[in-house]
Amino acid sequence: MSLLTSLARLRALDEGIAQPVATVRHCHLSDRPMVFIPLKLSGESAAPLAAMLGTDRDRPRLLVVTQPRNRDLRFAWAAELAGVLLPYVESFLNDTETVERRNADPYERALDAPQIVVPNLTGVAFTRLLGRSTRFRRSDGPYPVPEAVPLLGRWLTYLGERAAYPGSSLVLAATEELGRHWASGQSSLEDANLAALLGWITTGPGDEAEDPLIWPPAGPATDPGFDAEVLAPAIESGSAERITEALRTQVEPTWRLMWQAVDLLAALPAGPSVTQRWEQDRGSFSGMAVHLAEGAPPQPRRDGAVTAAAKLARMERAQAAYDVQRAYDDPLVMAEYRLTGEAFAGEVAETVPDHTEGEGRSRKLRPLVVIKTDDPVRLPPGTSLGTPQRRGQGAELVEAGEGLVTVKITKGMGRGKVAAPGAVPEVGERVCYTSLTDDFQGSPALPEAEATPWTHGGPPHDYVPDDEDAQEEWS
Amino acid sequence: MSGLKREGDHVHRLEALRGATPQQPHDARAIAALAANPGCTRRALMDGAGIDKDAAARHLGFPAPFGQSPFAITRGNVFEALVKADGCAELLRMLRELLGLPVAEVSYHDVENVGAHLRHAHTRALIDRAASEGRDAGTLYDHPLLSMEIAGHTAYLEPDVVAFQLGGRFHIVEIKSFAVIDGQADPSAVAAAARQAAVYVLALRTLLEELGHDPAKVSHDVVLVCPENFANRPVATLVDVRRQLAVLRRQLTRMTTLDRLLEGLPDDLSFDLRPDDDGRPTRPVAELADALHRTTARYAPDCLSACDLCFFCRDEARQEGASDLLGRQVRDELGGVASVAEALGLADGTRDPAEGQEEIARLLRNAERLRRECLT
Amino acid sequence: MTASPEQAVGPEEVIRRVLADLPRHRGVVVDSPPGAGKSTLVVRAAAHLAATGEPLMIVAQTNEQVDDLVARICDKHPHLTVGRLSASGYIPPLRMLELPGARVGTRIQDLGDPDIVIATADKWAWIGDRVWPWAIVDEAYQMRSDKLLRIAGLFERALFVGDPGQLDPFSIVDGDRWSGLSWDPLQSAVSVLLRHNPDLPVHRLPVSWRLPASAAPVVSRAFYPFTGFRSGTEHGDRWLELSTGGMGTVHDRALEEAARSGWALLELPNRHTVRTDGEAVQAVALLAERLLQRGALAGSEQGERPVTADRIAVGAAHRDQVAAIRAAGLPPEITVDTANRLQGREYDVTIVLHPLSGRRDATAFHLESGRLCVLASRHRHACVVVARAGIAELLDAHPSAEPVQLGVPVKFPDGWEANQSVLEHLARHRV
Amino acid sequence: MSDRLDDLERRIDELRAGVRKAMRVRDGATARVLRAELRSAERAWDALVSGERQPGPAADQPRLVTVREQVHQGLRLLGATAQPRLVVAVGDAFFGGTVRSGQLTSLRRDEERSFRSSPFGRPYYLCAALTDRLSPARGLLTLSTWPLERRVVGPLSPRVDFLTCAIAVAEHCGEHFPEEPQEDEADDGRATRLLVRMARNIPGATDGALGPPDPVRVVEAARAELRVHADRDTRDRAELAERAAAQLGEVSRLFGAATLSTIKKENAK
Repeated sequence: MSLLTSLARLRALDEGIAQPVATVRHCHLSDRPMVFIPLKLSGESAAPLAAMLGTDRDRPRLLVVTQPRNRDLRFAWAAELAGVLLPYVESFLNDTETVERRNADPYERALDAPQIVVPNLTGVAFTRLLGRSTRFRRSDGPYPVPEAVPLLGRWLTYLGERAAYPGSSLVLAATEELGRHWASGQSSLEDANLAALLGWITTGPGDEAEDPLIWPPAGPATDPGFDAEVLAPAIESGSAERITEALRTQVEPTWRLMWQAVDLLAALPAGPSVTQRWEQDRGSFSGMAVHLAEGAPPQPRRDGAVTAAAKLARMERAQAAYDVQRAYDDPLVMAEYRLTGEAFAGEVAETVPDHTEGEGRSRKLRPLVVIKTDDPVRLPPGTSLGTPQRRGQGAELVEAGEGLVTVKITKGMGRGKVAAPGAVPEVGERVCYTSLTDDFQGSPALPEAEATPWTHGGPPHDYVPDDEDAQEEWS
Repeated sequence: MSGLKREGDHVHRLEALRGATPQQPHDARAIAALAANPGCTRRALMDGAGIDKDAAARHLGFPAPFGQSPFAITRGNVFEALVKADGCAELLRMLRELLGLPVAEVSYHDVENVGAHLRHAHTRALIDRAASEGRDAGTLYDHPLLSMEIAGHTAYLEPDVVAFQLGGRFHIVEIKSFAVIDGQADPSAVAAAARQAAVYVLALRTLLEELGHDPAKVSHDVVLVCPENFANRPVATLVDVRRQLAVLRRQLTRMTTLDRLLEGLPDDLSFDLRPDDDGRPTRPVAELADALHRTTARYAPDCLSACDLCFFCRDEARQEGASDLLGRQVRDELGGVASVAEALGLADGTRDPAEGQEEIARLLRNAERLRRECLT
Repeated sequence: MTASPEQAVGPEEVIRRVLADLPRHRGVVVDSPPGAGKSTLVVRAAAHLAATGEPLMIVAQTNEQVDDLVARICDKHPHLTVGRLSASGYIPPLRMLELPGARVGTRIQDLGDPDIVIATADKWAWIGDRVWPWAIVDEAYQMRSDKLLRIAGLFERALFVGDPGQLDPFSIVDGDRWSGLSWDPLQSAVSVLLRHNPDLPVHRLPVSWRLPASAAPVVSRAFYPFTGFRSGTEHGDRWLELSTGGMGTVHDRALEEAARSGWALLELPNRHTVRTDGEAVQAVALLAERLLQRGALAGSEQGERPVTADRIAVGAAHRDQVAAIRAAGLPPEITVDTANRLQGREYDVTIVLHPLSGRRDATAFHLESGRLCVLASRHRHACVVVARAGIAELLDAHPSAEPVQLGVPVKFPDGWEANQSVLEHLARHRV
Repeated sequence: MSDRLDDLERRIDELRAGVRKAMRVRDGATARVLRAELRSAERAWDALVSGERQPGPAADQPRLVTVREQVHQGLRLLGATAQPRLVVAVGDAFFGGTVRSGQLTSLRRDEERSFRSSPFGRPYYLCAALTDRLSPARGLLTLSTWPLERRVVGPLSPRVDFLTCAIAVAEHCGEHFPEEPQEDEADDGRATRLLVRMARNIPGATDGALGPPDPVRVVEAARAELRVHADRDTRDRAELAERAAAQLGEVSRLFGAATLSTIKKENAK
C-alpha cells in the first residue's frame, strides 16, 4: 500500500465514504458469473454446512447438509454441488478457437471461461480445501462416492490454485476486488468483512456491519452465537426443514451483498489489459479441460520440486506483468509510481522530431521530446522508458531537472528517415513516461520431474493416489 | 536489595488499581497474549492488576467480538478424549513413531485422580520423582497442574499432557483440534499453540529448577497433536518453541518493570468494576470509561483479534480521529502525523507543516495533487 | 550435517579440510562469515580442482561477482584459462579484456576449451547438454533453490560457499503454499541441499580478515550466535586517522569516535518520520562529506592509504532512502546502496542509516537480521550509524505474533534479538 | 395457515435475536426466559411445516436390554477395566447396542446407592476401578464380580487393559466373522472399524496394507507387547489389591475410598 492509497483512506475516513483508488476495472467480469457462498461447520477443517450459489441473482440454489453430523450426507451434498458447478464449468468447453503457437502445435482455446465469485479469501481457501477433500475419492472400491464428486474435486482444486495466480479472474474474492478499486476508511483487516466494506463504498460506515444479527458473517465460518442459539437446537430437533431455514437466514443477506459487489465492479470500464489476462485464463482453463479429458490422475497432495519451481516462475512473471499492466491501464495506479519518482507525466514543451545520432551508416533517428512536469523525477539518465500513450514505443531518459525532462524515442517510431506520423507527441500533448516496462525474457527450462537432481532429492517416486486417499474418513 | 521494596509497593499499587474486583487469574493463553501488544500501557496495567478485561469491556458496552462455537468446543473435547482414550493409546503410537519411545515406556499417571486442591503438589511430586530417575519414573502425566508467578500473583497452568522418557527429557504435549492437512496447518493457529506451549515449557523448567534438577531436561520441542487431513486420526508434529520462549521471557521481565508505568499514574486512578454479590459490575460506566481514558492505549487494528478491549479502544481512536484506525502501516507511513485531520490539512495545504513535518507535508501535497489530477 | 567445531582451528586448516573433503563427498558446504576469505577460498579451490585436469564450472550470482572472480583467478593463477560466459547485453569491463587467460563469450563454443568456465546462475540456467565433473557455487546462501534446481544437472559434485548471515532470497509472490516442503523453491540453495543431503560436510571459516577486532565480536555475537568467528587482526593492527582537526560538531565527533573505536552512533532526536527522513539523510551526507574533507587515513596490515571516496559506502534499507541520499549531493565515487546490493562488498568506512530510525512500528522487513548484518559488516575500519533515538522503545513495544509453518526449521538469529544486541553495543558509542 | 407460519417465523427471529443479544452481554436470566419461549415457538413451527410428524433422534426404539445389562455384557466381553466409550463401542459392534456414553454418567452412583441399601442384593455391580491411592479412578468401569487385582489400576494397567481388550475384540471378530467382516449383515463394518482403531495403536498388529486387519495377527501383536508389561503390572496390581483388602471396607473395596493420606506422605518428603 502506498502513501497514495493511505491518503485515499484518510479522505474516506474524513468524508465517511470510500474513495476510488482505480479509474478502470482491473479484473475480468463474466456475463454470467457463478456466485458461490459456502458455509462450513465450526471446528472442522472442511466439513460443509451449506452453500448458496447460482448465476441468476433471482434464483439462488441453496444446498444444505441437513444433518451436519452425518458424514454420508456431506458427500451427498458434494454430489449436489457437483450437479450445479460441473454443468456450469463444462458449458464453456464447447465453443473454442484455434490458437497458433510458435514452435508448438496449435491448440483449442475456449471462447469464454467460468468465473466463480466468492465473498472473501477464506472462501477461496475453503474452495481449495473442498477440492482437496473430494478429488481423491473413488466412485468404486471400499468407500464409494457419487461419480461426480472426484471430478468436482479436481475442478475446485484447479480453481483454488488458479486464484493464487496474479491477475487471474477465474475465481474472484469480492472483498479483494472491491479493495483493489476502492479505499475504505477502515483498516485492510476490517475490509475482509464484506458487509463493512460494501457499507463504506455505498452508504457509508455503520456498526451494524459488525452485528451478526443484522449482517451474518459472509462465511465460510458461521457466527458462534448463531451456532449456539439457532443451529445447535435445530440439529438436535433433527428437522431438516428447520436446519435449512436456519442456514438460509445466514447466507441470504450475503447473497444480496455479492450481487451488489458484482454490480459495483461491472459499473467500472474494464482496463485495456483485462482482455489479455482473461485470454490467458481461458487458455489455462482449456488446458485443464484437456488434462482431465486425457484421464490424468488427480492433482497430487503437494507440488514436487520441479512443479513448484515452474509454478513460482509463472507466478512471478504474472505478478510483474500484472503490476505493469495495471499502471499502464490506470493513471491512478501510475500515479503511485509518479509519487515515488519512477514515472513522470506532463505536457510536451518542445520536440525535435528529426533528431539523429551517429554518422553515416550507423546514423539513427532518435526524436527528442522535452516534457514539463511537476513530478519528482528520480531516474538516472540512460534509463529506458515506456509510455502508456504509445505502448509499442521505447524511449530513453536523456536528462532531467528544473521540472523539465528530455527523453529520446529509441524504438517504435517507424523505419523511415522521419518519424512515422503520430509517433512523436505534439507540443502541448499530455504524456507519461515510466521506467516500468513489460519486457521480460522467458525463464530458462527446468529439468523433467524424473530428472530432478540429487540436490533436490532426486527423481520423485511418481505419485499414485492410493486407497488411503480414497477412504480417508471425512469428519 | 532495594528492588524488593519497589516490587512490594508496586504490587500494592496494582491492587489499588483493581480495588474490590477479584483478581482475574492468568491462564496460559492470557500469558501468551502478553506479547500481543506490549506497547499498550492500558493493557499492561490491566493485565498487571489482573482486571477481567472481558468483563470490563462488556460493562462499558463494548463486548469483545470473540466467541467460540459450541461445535468447535465439542469437537475439541471429543478430539482430546480420542487422543487420550485407553491409556493414551493413540498418543503412545505417535510418540513411538515420532520420537522412538521404547515399547516398555507406557506407564500412565492421571494427576487429576487426586483432589483438585492437591493436583499441583502431586504434579510436583511426580515430576520430581521422574527427574531424579527414581524407579518407575512415569512416562505420561495426564492433567498436570503447573504454576508461574505473574506480577506477584500465582497463575496455574494446565498442559494437556507431559510426556517423559523420550531420551530422558520432558516434552510438553499440546492437543489442538485444528487440522494438519498434507503436513501444513493454519500458521496463526500453530503460532498460538506454540506460544501457549512455550508458557508450559517455561513453567516446567522453573519447577525443575526449584526442585534442583537441570531445567534443560525440558525439551524446547513440543509435541503438537492435531487431526490429520479430514479424518479424526491424530497426527503428531514437533514444534520448536525457542523463539516463543525468548519472547515470553522478555514479556515477563517487562511485567516486573511496571513501575515506570505506575509512577506516571494519578493516585486516585482505579479500574475497579465494583462487582456486587453475584459479580455484576456496579461502577458507573462513564466513570470506568473515564478512568480507562486516563491511561494511554496503543490501538492497532490487530487488537481486534487479540484484545477484549479492542472495540472500546477503537471507539476512542475514532473520537480522536487517530490515523491508528487505518493500521500500523499507514500510521508509520505518515511519519509523525497522528491525526487524520492534520494529515488531510497538510495534504490540502490548509494547514502549515509544524516543525519537522515539512517532508510528510510535501509528500502528502504531492499525493493530493496526483489524486486530483487523475480523478477530475 | 556434520558441524565440525572449527572456531578453534586456524583458517588454513579449514581450507585444507575443505579441499580434502572435495573428492570424498558429492557436495561440500562452507559457511563464511563476512570477509572470512570466501573469494580466496574459491580461488584456491578453483586452482586445486583445475590442477586435477578436470574441467570446472563456477557459479556466482551477479555479473560483478563473476567479473571479480575472473580477475582474481587470472591474477593469482596466470597459467589457468578462464572462460567468462555472459548474456548478450553484457559489456565486459576493460580490465577483463586485458586479462591474458580470460575469454568472454555468450556461448560455450565461443570460449574454446578453458580450464574454468564462470557465469552467473541465471546464465548457467540457459546452458544444456554438458556435464562438468566439478562446480563451485559462490554466494550459495543468496541463491534461491529453484535456481540451483535449474543448474544442478550441469555438475557431478560441487563446493557451495556462502554467508548464512546475510539476507535470504525472496520473491514478489507469496510462497506459503510450498513452505515445509524440503524443496521449497523460496529457500536458499544451501538449506534445500542440506535437507536432502544431511550428511554433507559443513565447514566454517573461523576468521574474518575484513572486520577489525572492534567489529568481529559484535557481529559474531549478534548474527552468528551459535557458530561464531573471530577477527584476523588484533586491536591496533588497524587504525583510522583524521589528518585535519574537527570543529566539534556532532558529525566531527561521530567521526572521531568511529576513528577511535571503530563504531559510532550519531543519534538524532526521537521523532517518527517518513522513511526519507530529511534530517537523517542530511546527517549521512554530511558525515560522508566531512570524512573526505578531514582526509581520513586508514592503516592496516596492508599499509596506510587515504580513505578515498571509492573506499566509502553508505547503506540504507529502502530504495527511496538511497535515492534521497544520492540526491543530497555526495561525490559520485561514494557507493550509496541498499543492503541487498551491498552484500558481499567491502569498504574502509561505512555510513549506515539504521533501518529502524524514525519508525513507529517495526515490520518483519525492518527486523530481518540479515539486513542489519550486511549493513554492519561491510567495513575494514569503522562503521558510523545514523539513527533517531527511540529504537530501544520501538523494539520493546514490538508485538510478536509471527505465524509458524509446520516443518520449517526455525531460523536463528531472531531479528529482534540481533537488533537488540547491536543496539546495546552502539549505545556505548553514542554521540 | 401461511400467515400463521409467517407470524411464527417473525416471532422466532425476534426471540433468537433476543437470546443472542442477551448472551452477548452474558445476561443468563433473560436468555433463559427467551429461550424457553423460543423453543415452544420452534416446536409449533415444526408442527406446522412437517404436519404432525415429530422428528428428532430422541425417538429411540424401546430398549430390550437395560443400559446396566448392556454395560455388563460389554465388560464381560472385554474382560478388563475399560472406559465407557470403549464399552459403548463394543456394545455397538457386537450387540447392536443402544447405549450412549452420556447415559453412563449417573450409572456408578446409582450402583453404589443400591449396594449401600442392600449389599450384594444384585448378582453384579458396575463399579469404578481403584487408583493407586485406592480412590475411584475417573471414567474407568469394572465389574464387582472380578477379583480385586483386575479392578485396581497401577501405572501400567491402562495399557495392559487396553491390550487385553484388544485381544478380546479381535478374538470375538475372529469367531463371529471369520472372513471379510463387513460382508456380514449383522455388523455393517462397525466391528471392523473398532478393530482397526485398536489395531493401529499396537505395534505390528497391521501389515500396513489397507482393509480389515487379520484378527489373529492383532491377537499375536497384542500378546507380544503384553509380555513386556505383564510382570511389573501384575506386581503393582497385587500390591495394590493387598492394600485395598487390608485398608478398605466392603463398600469402598468396590466403589473406592476418598483418601488423602497418600498425598500427605508425598508432601512430607
